[in-house]
Amino acid sequence: MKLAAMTGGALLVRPDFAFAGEIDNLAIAWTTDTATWDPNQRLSPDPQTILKMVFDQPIDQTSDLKLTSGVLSDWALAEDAMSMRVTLRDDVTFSDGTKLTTEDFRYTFFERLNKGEELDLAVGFGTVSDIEILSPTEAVMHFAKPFPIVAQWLSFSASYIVSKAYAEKVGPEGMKTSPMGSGPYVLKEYKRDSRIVLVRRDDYWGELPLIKRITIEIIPDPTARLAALESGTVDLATELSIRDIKRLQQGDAFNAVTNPIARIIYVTIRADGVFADRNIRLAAHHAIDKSLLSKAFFGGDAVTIDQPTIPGMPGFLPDFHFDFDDAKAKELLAASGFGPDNPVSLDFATTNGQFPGDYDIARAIVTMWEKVGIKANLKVITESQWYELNASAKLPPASLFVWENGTGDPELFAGNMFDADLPFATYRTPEVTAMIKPLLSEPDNDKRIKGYEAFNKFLIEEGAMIPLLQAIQTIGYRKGIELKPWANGLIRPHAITS
Amino acid sequence: MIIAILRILARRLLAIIPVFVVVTILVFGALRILPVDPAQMSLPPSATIEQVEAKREAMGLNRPIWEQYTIWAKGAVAGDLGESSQYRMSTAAVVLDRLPATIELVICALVFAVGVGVGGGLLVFSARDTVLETVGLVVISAVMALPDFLLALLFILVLGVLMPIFPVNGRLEPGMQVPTQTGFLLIDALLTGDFRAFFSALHYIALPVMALGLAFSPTIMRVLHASLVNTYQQSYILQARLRGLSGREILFGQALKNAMLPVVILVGTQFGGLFGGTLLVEMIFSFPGLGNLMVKAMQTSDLSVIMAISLIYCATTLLFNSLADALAYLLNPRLRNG
Amino acid sequence: MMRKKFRLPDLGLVIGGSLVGLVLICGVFAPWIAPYHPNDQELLYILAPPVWADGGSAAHLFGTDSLGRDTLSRMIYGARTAMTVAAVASLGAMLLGAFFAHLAGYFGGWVDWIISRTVEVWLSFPPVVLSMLLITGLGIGIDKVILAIVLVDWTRFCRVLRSEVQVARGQDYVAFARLIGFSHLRVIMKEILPATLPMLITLLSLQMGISVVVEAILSFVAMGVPSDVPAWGQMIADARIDMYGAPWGLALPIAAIFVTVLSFNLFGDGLRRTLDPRHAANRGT
Amino acid sequence: MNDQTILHIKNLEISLKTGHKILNGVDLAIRPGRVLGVIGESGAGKSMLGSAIAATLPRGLAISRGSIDFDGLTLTDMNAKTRRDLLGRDIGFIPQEPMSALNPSLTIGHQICHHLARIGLRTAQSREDRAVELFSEVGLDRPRDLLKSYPHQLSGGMLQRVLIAMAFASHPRLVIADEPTTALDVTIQQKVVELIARMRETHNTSVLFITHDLQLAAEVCDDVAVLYAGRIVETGAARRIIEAPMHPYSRCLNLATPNLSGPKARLMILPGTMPSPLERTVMTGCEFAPRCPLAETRCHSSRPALEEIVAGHHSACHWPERSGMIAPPATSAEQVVPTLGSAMILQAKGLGKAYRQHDWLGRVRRVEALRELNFEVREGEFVGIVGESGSGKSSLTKMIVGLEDVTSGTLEVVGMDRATTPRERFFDKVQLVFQDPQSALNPRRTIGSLVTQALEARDSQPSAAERKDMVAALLAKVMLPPDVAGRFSDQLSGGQKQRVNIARALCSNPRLLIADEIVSGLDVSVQAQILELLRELRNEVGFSLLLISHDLAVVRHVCDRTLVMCKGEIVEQGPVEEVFANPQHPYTRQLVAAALGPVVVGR
Repeated sequence: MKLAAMTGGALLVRPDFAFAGEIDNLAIAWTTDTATWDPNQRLSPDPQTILKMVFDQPIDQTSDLKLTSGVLSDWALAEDAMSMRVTLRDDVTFSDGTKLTTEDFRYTFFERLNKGEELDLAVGFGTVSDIEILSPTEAVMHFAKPFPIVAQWLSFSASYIVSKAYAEKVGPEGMKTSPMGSGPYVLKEYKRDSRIVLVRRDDYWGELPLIKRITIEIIPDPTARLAALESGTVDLATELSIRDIKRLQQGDAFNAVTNPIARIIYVTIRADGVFADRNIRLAAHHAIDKSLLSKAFFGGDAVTIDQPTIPGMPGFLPDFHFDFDDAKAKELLAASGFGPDNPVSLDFATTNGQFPGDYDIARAIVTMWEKVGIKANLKVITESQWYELNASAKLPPASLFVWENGTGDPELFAGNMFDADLPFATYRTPEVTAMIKPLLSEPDNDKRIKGYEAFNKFLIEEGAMIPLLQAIQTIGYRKGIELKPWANGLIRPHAITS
Repeated sequence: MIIAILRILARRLLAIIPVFVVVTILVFGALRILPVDPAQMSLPPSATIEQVEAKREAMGLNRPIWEQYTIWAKGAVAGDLGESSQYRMSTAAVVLDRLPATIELVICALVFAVGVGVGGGLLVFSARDTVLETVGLVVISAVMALPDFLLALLFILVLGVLMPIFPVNGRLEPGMQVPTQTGFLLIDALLTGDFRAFFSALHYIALPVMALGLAFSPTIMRVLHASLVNTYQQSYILQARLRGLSGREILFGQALKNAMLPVVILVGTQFGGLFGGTLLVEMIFSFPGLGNLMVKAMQTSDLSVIMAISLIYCATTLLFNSLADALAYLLNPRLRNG
Repeated sequence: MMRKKFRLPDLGLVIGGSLVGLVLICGVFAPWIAPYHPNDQELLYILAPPVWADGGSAAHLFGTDSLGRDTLSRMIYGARTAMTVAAVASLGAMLLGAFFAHLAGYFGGWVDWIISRTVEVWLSFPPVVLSMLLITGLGIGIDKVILAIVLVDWTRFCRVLRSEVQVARGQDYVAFARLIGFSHLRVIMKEILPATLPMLITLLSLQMGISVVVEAILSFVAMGVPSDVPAWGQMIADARIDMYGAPWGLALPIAAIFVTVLSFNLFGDGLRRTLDPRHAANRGT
Repeated sequence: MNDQTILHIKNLEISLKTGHKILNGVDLAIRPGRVLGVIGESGAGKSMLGSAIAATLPRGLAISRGSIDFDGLTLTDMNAKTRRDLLGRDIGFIPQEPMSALNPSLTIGHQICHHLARIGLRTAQSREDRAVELFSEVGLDRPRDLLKSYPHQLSGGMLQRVLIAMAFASHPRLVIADEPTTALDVTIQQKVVELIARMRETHNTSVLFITHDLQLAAEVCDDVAVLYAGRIVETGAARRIIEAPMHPYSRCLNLATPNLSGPKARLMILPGTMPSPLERTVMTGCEFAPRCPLAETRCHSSRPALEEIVAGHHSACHWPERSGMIAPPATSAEQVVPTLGSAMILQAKGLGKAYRQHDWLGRVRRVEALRELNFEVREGEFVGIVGESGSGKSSLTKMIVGLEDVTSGTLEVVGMDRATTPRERFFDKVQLVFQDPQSALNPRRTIGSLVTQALEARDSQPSAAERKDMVAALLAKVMLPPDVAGRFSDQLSGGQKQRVNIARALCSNPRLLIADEIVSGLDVSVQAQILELLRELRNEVGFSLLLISHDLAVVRHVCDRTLVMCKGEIVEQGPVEEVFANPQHPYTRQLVAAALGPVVVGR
């Protein structure tokens, strides 16, 4: 309870103006559609902002990704991390008026997955062996193996509580098309890939956001989003090109922020093939001038990183660095008998348009590598193809990739990146597995974090991956509204005030 | 006569069916060769090997290809085109949702193209044997060197960026909404009597239509001009002149109907090009139609959607060809009772 | 029609031809002409304006792109790609199309039926869609693009030439050739081919223009040549994102394509006029 | 001719932009209700008259001198509008090719009613009635149905009737008929001519009748003007000009035309061709002099003026009276008909041919082109096949040369069964001379390679030299100068092309030669050249000839026997003289009657 109150306070900027500053309608220019309205179905980050308006998460996050109470007023993980006792608020109702109870909690995090529905939620909660209901507000989650970061998962993508009764009424297909949640907004109008209109529930259990009505315009094209903002058809636009942001910042008609988020851009490495040779792996890392990339493509706003996590997050080593040093890179290659004149050649996969600047970055890297003697031939693939290739072990030795971790927890960084059982792992060695497995089931949080610090260090020194930049979210919005950016890249109605 | 036309049409449509079946087989085969695994695609990335196997079994991917085809065909006939792996929902729904936009676009473009084409053709022809004709023909061949996708980009650059007169993205001004009835925005807007929306829709569709239409019209101009030149060498034109008919009486009363025949046939055969053009133009103007969906589907290798859309493209093309044929019969009595 | 023959007799041919030649030279001698290597990046000097715009420098006459690569050099090398594709693909399409056209047009009957139906099936695909489908199947690369174009556009030749062949076949001199015992092959080669050749050459020239466009389209949607091969379509695609800030990046490659296609068309029409006055006016592309 | 005239052309001169004259100092006058015939071969400029009157001269041509008066008005200085208003009202036109003279995509009714509306019939009803009236007047049955039908559904004859009806619809003062019958079958021609005559009676219209056919002119016209190389060389009453011409050209034309009755004389051959406008400009003397059998030095130096020789009979010749002395070339000794070998070159027994037609609905229809043909051609015999379009002549030839298969009966060619014997055995023995040299001669081959093309098919290729000699020999045979060997076919005149066409067929000196309408569409003088050539060849190189023609006179002139074909059957056959002298079958009678047209009227 206390926690909740605190968070409430944190959220509520200038309480005395709260009602004076109500906003009747806020139009947001957004990049992509939710694709599906079944909140448990997709882990992909983009839809989360929208889903989060309609559904509630058991555990919430503060703007700097600290856990805070959501539907769960309290939670306690067992020593062995094999179970967790949760307490639900008793005042949470779905928009159809029915109460949200542990039944729904169990249905979401156990029964749905148990039924074998195709849900990304399974990635995290596949290990839930049962949820034991003690009372409408009390339940105990049981896990097949230790699940130390269940709390983080409960605050992460796709972890939204759905109504059991409703779900069973409409069935899986219905869930995809017509959402019904306990969130602060209900879906009023929906035109696929075009517009989403949400209206505020005034019977919402929690703190009421100031925006009565939210219109989300799906505009995939960044220039079009900018145009929409400048023409005043929307109040807020995300993912504008960095150059446009700079322009907006110079002019005084709009606010524009670049918000470093819990998303990292890195190059995946495969432990086999050309990269079986540690020298080459490290050379590839040394050869890349990250700050130049940041300057060229993010106006220098993107923080360069040398480890698979971001500053301020658990597991981050403030004084561990890996330098750009092409001389060193050349040495290493020479040691393995390569050089600019007889380069080692490899395939390098990248997406094009998956995230801002990806294709440019990839091509820049190719040239940087070329200088030291790594001949990379660039292959453009799509995200889905990436999984496809990786699953069938056909992924090129290196690939430019982006990693989203709404929780900031190291397990959802290095942990999942290198867990050989997950489809994300590209660098698979017994050594890595040996280090990671215990961490995944380490109940003691401090030991866990320490472990990850060591692991991160090891990964970089081994050249198991090449971290590049912490991604930045760009937001432009009209004067007259205030916005508090969230480190997980979500746009939160609560965070927008007039 | 009407009966005759209908007979032709019916006949041509029947003739289409086998062609179309062959097309479906080809596309199906082609897509199966692609290096993507539909089963894998239709599952969340977290799916384990077993799950994928199971899915593959369920989708009948382990059966021989012709069995797979028959499975698909059966479904297709029943209106089930499989499930889109990017939307995780019925392909038919996804595609049909987008179809009207494209149809609207292509129809407008066709009208525009024919209008400009015929008008221009007549203009150039009526200036025959003057320097203007030469100028006209030069201009025509210049425009012919601008395929639709270049025109689209050019329009964006000139009318969207340098002097922003037209919007270059989407179908309707953000913030505006029109209740969907037919799915054809312009029609819906009129039906609801919302003229602001109607004009906004026009405003938004203008550039794509112009890009598509203008790319097609010079060909029409040329053919019309050429066929007029030929027609005017026919002796019945001279005869009409000898009967004392005036210039415009001859042009519109005698020549045009005959001269239009090649144009009709051209439009019929070239329609495919125009329709295919929508794919790029939609992509460039991020116009929410089939083309965009197709590109997206190709990027995410969403096979069932690719299949469905390419079939729609083919079907429409074939349909228009036979429509053109029918029209040709209508215009040319010699064919009609041959 | 008579007048057509006099209409700037071969200005088209001359202008078109010389422009084509120019582009061709750019393509062939790219390494010597281009001031920079097309893939050299200056990440700190990106989106530089061309020399005539303010802020432009003579170092990069046409400015640089979003990776700081020299636009002029990329355009010159782009010509190389375009021309290779245009030449090889068009030739391939022509050979394939002409072959079937002559079979169908000359022998008629079931041969004609089969070929015509095949063409019909082919034509039911909008060309763009078909080529994209093919590329999705074949994967990217210059050779793939060429193959795709050949497989898509042979019908263009087949359709037009078939009727040409039929016309020639209707001529009495062909009948005569048979009467004095020419073999079919001989009749086709010695009597019919000469008659269809003008149309063939004309179509070839026009097809080259088309091929350039198709190549541009494919590279534009990143289904064309690999990223380290400079191509106009690719330049357009790259420049699109920054078109508000750097419109010239978009305008220049468009201009390049336009000029090339135009010159091929002029050249083709010129050929059509000179080689075969009969067709002076008829027929669009 | 100062008494009132409908049309008075005064000293008309039409010239190209370049200044070359197409028509030169033409004076013509038509009095009301009279028919004036203008006779001339192609290139004489006769069609220019019509165009000049209607102001529809082809581009690049213009009236450079003289004037045209119509009914007291001077057309040449009227403005376009008023002049156009005369057309179709006061001046009617009857075109050369009825098949293409009506808009294919509009119904007959629409077109005639539109015309009637223009000449002032207000109501739709009145128009329709008038149309029907007119149709019945020109002898079209079921006129009401005709209104709904399209041109392609009517025969040439019917269309010509429709056009005549339209021409006379407004009771015009003048009708200009430009070769109104050339495109029609013999029997139809006759009817059409009669129709025009009748219409002109009833409407009391003057007619300007343009034709290349002397006898036809004689039949239709009151007066005749003979046009040569853009000048009028003789005018006068039709009869006189046919019977007692005062100008050598008229005389020669007459002698060059084969006829159906009277002695089978050799045809007059005019050497060379009519001078082109280009050549004329440099000529100081009489344009006809180079070809004139009477020409003397004076003729080449000074041009004779058109002077009245006898009342109403003008001639432009220095020695008009001598014209009568020009005699047909002596029927020389070797004219004796060569003895026929006994061997059968061609033998058809119950021969038949059927096509399977697919209409646009894909329905298969079986069409019998030929039925039960029985005939034979002996060695060295010249046999003619006469019949109108659609009689199956061409299918027969195609079968004989093997371009079509026999579907029933037997056909023996040079003693081998066409159906069973492999094609190559016939290659050298049977040859075909095609109707249209334009299409028969590959425009991309030189004449030399054309005439010896047959050699290329042989296994043993002759040396270049041999071939060259061969070319020379063949060209000599058909009386072509050797220097044409290097040229291309479109550089030759129609007559020359036809010679090449023949030479080519002779290359492999065949036993059987088939000539398919080889003189149709050629000018009289050229026709004469070709026909005489054939007869010459007959004496030099022995071969049998199968001559297909719609022109009985031609057949009579060249052949020994003739077959008469009608609708795919042979209705009559026998020696030419017998068949044409007293035809048995009604159809043959019809043909003969039609061909004898002029005589019939003359009586």
